[in-house]
Amino acid sequence: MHDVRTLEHDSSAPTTPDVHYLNATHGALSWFFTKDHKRIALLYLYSVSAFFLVGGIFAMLIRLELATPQGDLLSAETYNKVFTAHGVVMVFFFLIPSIPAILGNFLVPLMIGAKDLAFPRINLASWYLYMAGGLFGIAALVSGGVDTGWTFYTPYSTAASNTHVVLTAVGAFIAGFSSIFTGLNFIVTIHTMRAPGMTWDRLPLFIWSHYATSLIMMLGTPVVAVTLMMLVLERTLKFGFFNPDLGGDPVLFQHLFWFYSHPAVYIMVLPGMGVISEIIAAFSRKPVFGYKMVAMASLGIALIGFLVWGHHMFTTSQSTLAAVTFSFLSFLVAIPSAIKVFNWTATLYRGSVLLASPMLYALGFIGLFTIGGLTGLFLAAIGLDIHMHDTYFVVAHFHYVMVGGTLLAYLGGIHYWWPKITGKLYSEPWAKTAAVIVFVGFNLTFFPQFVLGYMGMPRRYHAYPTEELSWQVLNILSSAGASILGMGFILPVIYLTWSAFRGRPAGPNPWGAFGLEWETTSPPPTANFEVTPIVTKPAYYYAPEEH
Amino acid sequence: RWMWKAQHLTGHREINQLHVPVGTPVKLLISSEDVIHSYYIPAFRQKMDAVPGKTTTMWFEASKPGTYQLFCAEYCGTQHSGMIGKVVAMEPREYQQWLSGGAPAGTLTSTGEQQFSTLGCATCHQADGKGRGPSLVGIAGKAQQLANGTSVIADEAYIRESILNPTAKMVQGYAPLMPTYQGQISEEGLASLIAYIKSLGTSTPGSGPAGTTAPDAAAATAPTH
Amino acid sequence: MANGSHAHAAHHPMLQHHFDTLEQQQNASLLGMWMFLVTEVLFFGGLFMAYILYRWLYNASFHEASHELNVWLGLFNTAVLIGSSLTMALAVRASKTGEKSQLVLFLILTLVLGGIFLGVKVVEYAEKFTHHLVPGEHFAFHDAALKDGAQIYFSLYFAMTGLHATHMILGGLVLLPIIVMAQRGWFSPEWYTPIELFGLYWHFVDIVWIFLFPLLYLM
Amino acid sequence: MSHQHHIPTKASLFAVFGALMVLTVLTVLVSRVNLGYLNLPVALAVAVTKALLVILLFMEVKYSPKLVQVTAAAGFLFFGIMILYTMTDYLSRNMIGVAGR
Ligand code: HEA
Ligand code: HEA
Ligand code: HEC
Ligand code: CUA
Ligand SMILES: [Cu+2]
Repeated sequence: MHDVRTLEHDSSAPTTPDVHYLNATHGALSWFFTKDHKRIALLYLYSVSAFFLVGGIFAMLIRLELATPQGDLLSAETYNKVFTAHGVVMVFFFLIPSIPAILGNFLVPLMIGAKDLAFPRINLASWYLYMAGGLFGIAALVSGGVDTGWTFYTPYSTAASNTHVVLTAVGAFIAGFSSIFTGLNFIVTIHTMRAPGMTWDRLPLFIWSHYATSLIMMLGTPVVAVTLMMLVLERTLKFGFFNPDLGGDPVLFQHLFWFYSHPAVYIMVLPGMGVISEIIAAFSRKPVFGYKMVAMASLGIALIGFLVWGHHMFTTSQSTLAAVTFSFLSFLVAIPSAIKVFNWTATLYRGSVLLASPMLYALGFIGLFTIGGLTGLFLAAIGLDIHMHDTYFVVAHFHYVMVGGTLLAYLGGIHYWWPKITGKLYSEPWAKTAAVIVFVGFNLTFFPQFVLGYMGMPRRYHAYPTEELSWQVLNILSSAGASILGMGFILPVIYLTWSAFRGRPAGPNPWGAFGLEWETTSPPPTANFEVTPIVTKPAYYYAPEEH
Repeated sequence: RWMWKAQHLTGHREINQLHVPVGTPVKLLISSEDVIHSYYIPAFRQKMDAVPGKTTTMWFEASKPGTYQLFCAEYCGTQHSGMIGKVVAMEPREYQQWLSGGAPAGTLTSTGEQQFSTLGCATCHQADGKGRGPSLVGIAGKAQQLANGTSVIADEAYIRESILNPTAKMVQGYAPLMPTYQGQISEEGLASLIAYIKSLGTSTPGSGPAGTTAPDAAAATAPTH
Repeated sequence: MANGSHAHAAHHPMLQHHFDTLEQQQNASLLGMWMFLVTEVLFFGGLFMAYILYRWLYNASFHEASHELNVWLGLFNTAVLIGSSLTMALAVRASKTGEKSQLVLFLILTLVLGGIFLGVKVVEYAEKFTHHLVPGEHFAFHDAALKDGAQIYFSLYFAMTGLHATHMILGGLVLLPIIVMAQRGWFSPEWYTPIELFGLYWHFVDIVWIFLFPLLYLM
Repeated sequence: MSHQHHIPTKASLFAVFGALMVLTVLTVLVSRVNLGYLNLPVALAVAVTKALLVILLFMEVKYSPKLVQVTAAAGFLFFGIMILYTMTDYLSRNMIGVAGR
């Protein structure tokens, strides 16, 4: 059974196995004390989705407020808390854990033919850490909120703000350790738990990108953790680190913060790229063009990603030498990203492309990530960034890469592996409709923001000058887009939930895709495979020896 | 907090405004008294953070006369989006005129109001009386208690004297902090100021710049040649 | 009770179900511990970064402030900690050779030395409190011109040594159950992973101090 | 990661300990002598030597698989990157120091 499957579909009607990981044991405790990576993945799915909803509600408040130039809906204080909550929740509690902790958790052992991650208990502990961090975050929100922005810049955060900075920082600190332990688990698992024959050059690209992501999690996250610790010490005990009144240098905070937070944007996008590689291959029925290059590009992005953080600080009177260096290195990081984009495109070329719903998301990703990435390069050019730094151009840039990129990849991945996770099929027409709505809504929301930013509208503004008429027009477009986008996100919640109960059985391999995860039943048994699989073929062994 | 103070080489001060001559490179030395802000003039494609404890610099050369937006670009708290102003680029000749205090347009009171902020009176004279100097709201025509025990009616002459020779008649309860403006204000300017101060007594309070809060970030502008 | 008599690894009671062999399990644990130590290097790294910057900005203050520390106590503590590293290395060795009584002895010695280190640290901290050298409102420094830098120095001093001491305390808490396990004979030359991993952690904490000592005490 | 474990002799462990103690005393003594700008490099060189002794011999990285050796080096490498680029910025600023104080 672990022989490599070719593309012919099983024509017999697909069935669901009697016993699988979802019904192997029962009761709430069997979930809260589970060590099964697949169940932990589901715990993450529920909690991460909840945080996405929270972050999304804050986003809607932002867009409502900005529909008119006057600060009429929310007071300035409230607005500042709202965008901070939106940023903190979306970054630390949604996007960073999204793909790795849900899809990665579920798929890394399955894809390499292992029974579980190397440290199942640490895996469960990661989820509890994540929840604990989340509780601190929520405690900060309900007790009045924070208004520092997700970047916590000093000395505002340590000396001026009188909101719940400490609670939030502690929440992010704890969530950081969750992410560290997830990364650690993945790396050790990939090194030591591969099935016989699963050599490094046969690993699915999803695994490669998670490997690279995990490296960043381990090398970067501790730095932001200790930085937040210093921030808390300065705020509570008046230890001097960053506050000039205490002799400190506020710019040091930015260096330390971005040493993590730039690499962190690759924590956010690399797993998405892994998802895209899988989907593109499966729905083009071709191996990913230039497999080795794409795998190495993941490592390249992770490594170079550590050398560019200064591009967030061009206007802090950074020295010219440092600015030029950081700018140059930021351009360099485009090369591995470009390799990926070009190789995906080359994979599509002459493939038998099937426009199933995951593929729609994947194609959306390629287009939107390219726009987001290229505008990132605009920002990496010092002269342009001086103008566009802290304007809506930056906001548009990062929503293109984070929402247009990672979030679409996340949705694509959820759709692609949903039959594996639940054993059920969802409604394709609804899924395609949602994908199109998301794509349209997204562009309507964020494209106008590029224009706004170029015209000079600063970010984190609760009100904007009334005399700039075009600003209001563009902002209204953006707000309108956001409501379309919100609908696009609600739809999958409905039809996916429905399918989990009412959907038709999916069978082991509904897409006719290649990969170890498709060789076991859907849903898989608790131990993943009846027999440890033996791998004899390279990854994406579609249409061997043919063109 | 949340306002831009500017001082020119000549000693001219202004708040949330910056007057510059066109065709001349202008250099700003920027700093902050509390948190990080950022001096942003989109039309000039220029921006520089105001970092407390540091002095940063930025320069530009305005090429077209006009009034341009001035924003604070670095998030700095509640009134971040209110920390905005105008950069006025003028023909060099008008700029000289402006420096000498003769603003070409506007009613006497509105010019005076402008003068009151550009000359920095507002930094000490706040409407709520919390500044270093006494509140000027409603003083015109009223009796003022002086430090030497006597009192005097605040008429035009007194106001004029207070501006040009502040120590001559000291208000009770205040230190002799006020600099003399002798030779720095043209006759017209002085007149407009007096008119403005007189108007403070009648118009609704808080309409003038005297209502602004304590200074925060300072930008010193120096036209270089 | 399990002990070293299980020769065939696949049936070892410590083998978890998702590993195929005990060796695979040990490799995973060892690698996991090293990965964790990498994160620790960078965790302390942020503080060291701050130290480097401020030492460069406030060289004179740092110099002056470092004289407030007691070099001899620092030296003593360095010796104690290196000693505990030695006993820890000996403990790992004893677990490999299966000498149970030696293992227990060296683990206890390690714990005791760690305790002595923390005790001395308490004395040092108390001294700083009485001399108003704790950053914050009550901070006072004899040379007003150097006060800002000195306050930064002591902020770093407390953050770095405090984080280090926290690691020692956590280490001690983990060591206690390990000693009990060793006493009950859970470890054998086939399986002594907890000892090995704890040893790595303990040596790492020692290394941090090896840098803290010259940077904070000797200037 | 090989199955046969390296078992060091007691003597070798005591030798490492001895070397560490000698280096510790040495670094204290050197710090009492004013070498000008050389004090810091000397102190750091001694500390790095000591750390290497602990890492290679106590933590047995010398006898460990390549993967562990690379891992051990990685942490320090990335710490180095952090210092290198941050100090590049500071050292090349024309406004050195925290201005105004
Ligand atoms: C998923 C998250 C993510 C990703 C992947 C990126 C990717 C990149 N980002 Fe972005 N960025 C953010 C998230 C992300 N960013 C966030 C959140 C902020 C704001 C933080 C805040 O202040 O709140 C930010 C801010 C930000 C700034 C600072 C702006 C400012 O505040 O002034 C800069 C400046 O250089 C920048 C640059 C880049 C670059 C060069 C890339 C590159 O990696 C992009 C590489 C990709 C491509 C280039 C596209 C694909 C390539 C091709 C199609 C080939 C053809 C092209 C060429 C060969 C040139 N980003
Ligand atoms: C992952 C990251 C992420 C995501 C997904 C988003 C999503 C969105 N963001 Fe966000 N944004 C950030 C990260 C993100 N953002 C960050 C880091 C900042 C900077 C903050 C700062 O300055 O500090 C920012 C700032 C930011 C601003 C600038 C604020 C300012 O500077 O003043 C704006 C303005 O329009 C905005 C809008 C939006 C919109 C309309 C969406 C939409 O895509 C949201 C649409 C979602 C919904 C409408 C919710 C619907 C969802 C569901 C129904 C799911 C339900 C699930 C269950 C029930 C289980 N964002
Ligand atoms: C550095 C602070 C400072 C500045 C700048 C300043 N003043 Fe004053 N001013 C004072 C103080 C203090 C007093 C009260 C003591 C005194 O009379 O000298 C005062 C008094 C006065 C009075 C008398 C008020 C009364 O109640 O009798 C007037 C009028 C006045 N100032 C006008 C001005 C004008 C107009 C300007 C700007 C062109 C100005 N001041 C700028 C500090 C300042
Ligand atoms: Cu000042 Cu924003
Ligand atoms: Cu970046």
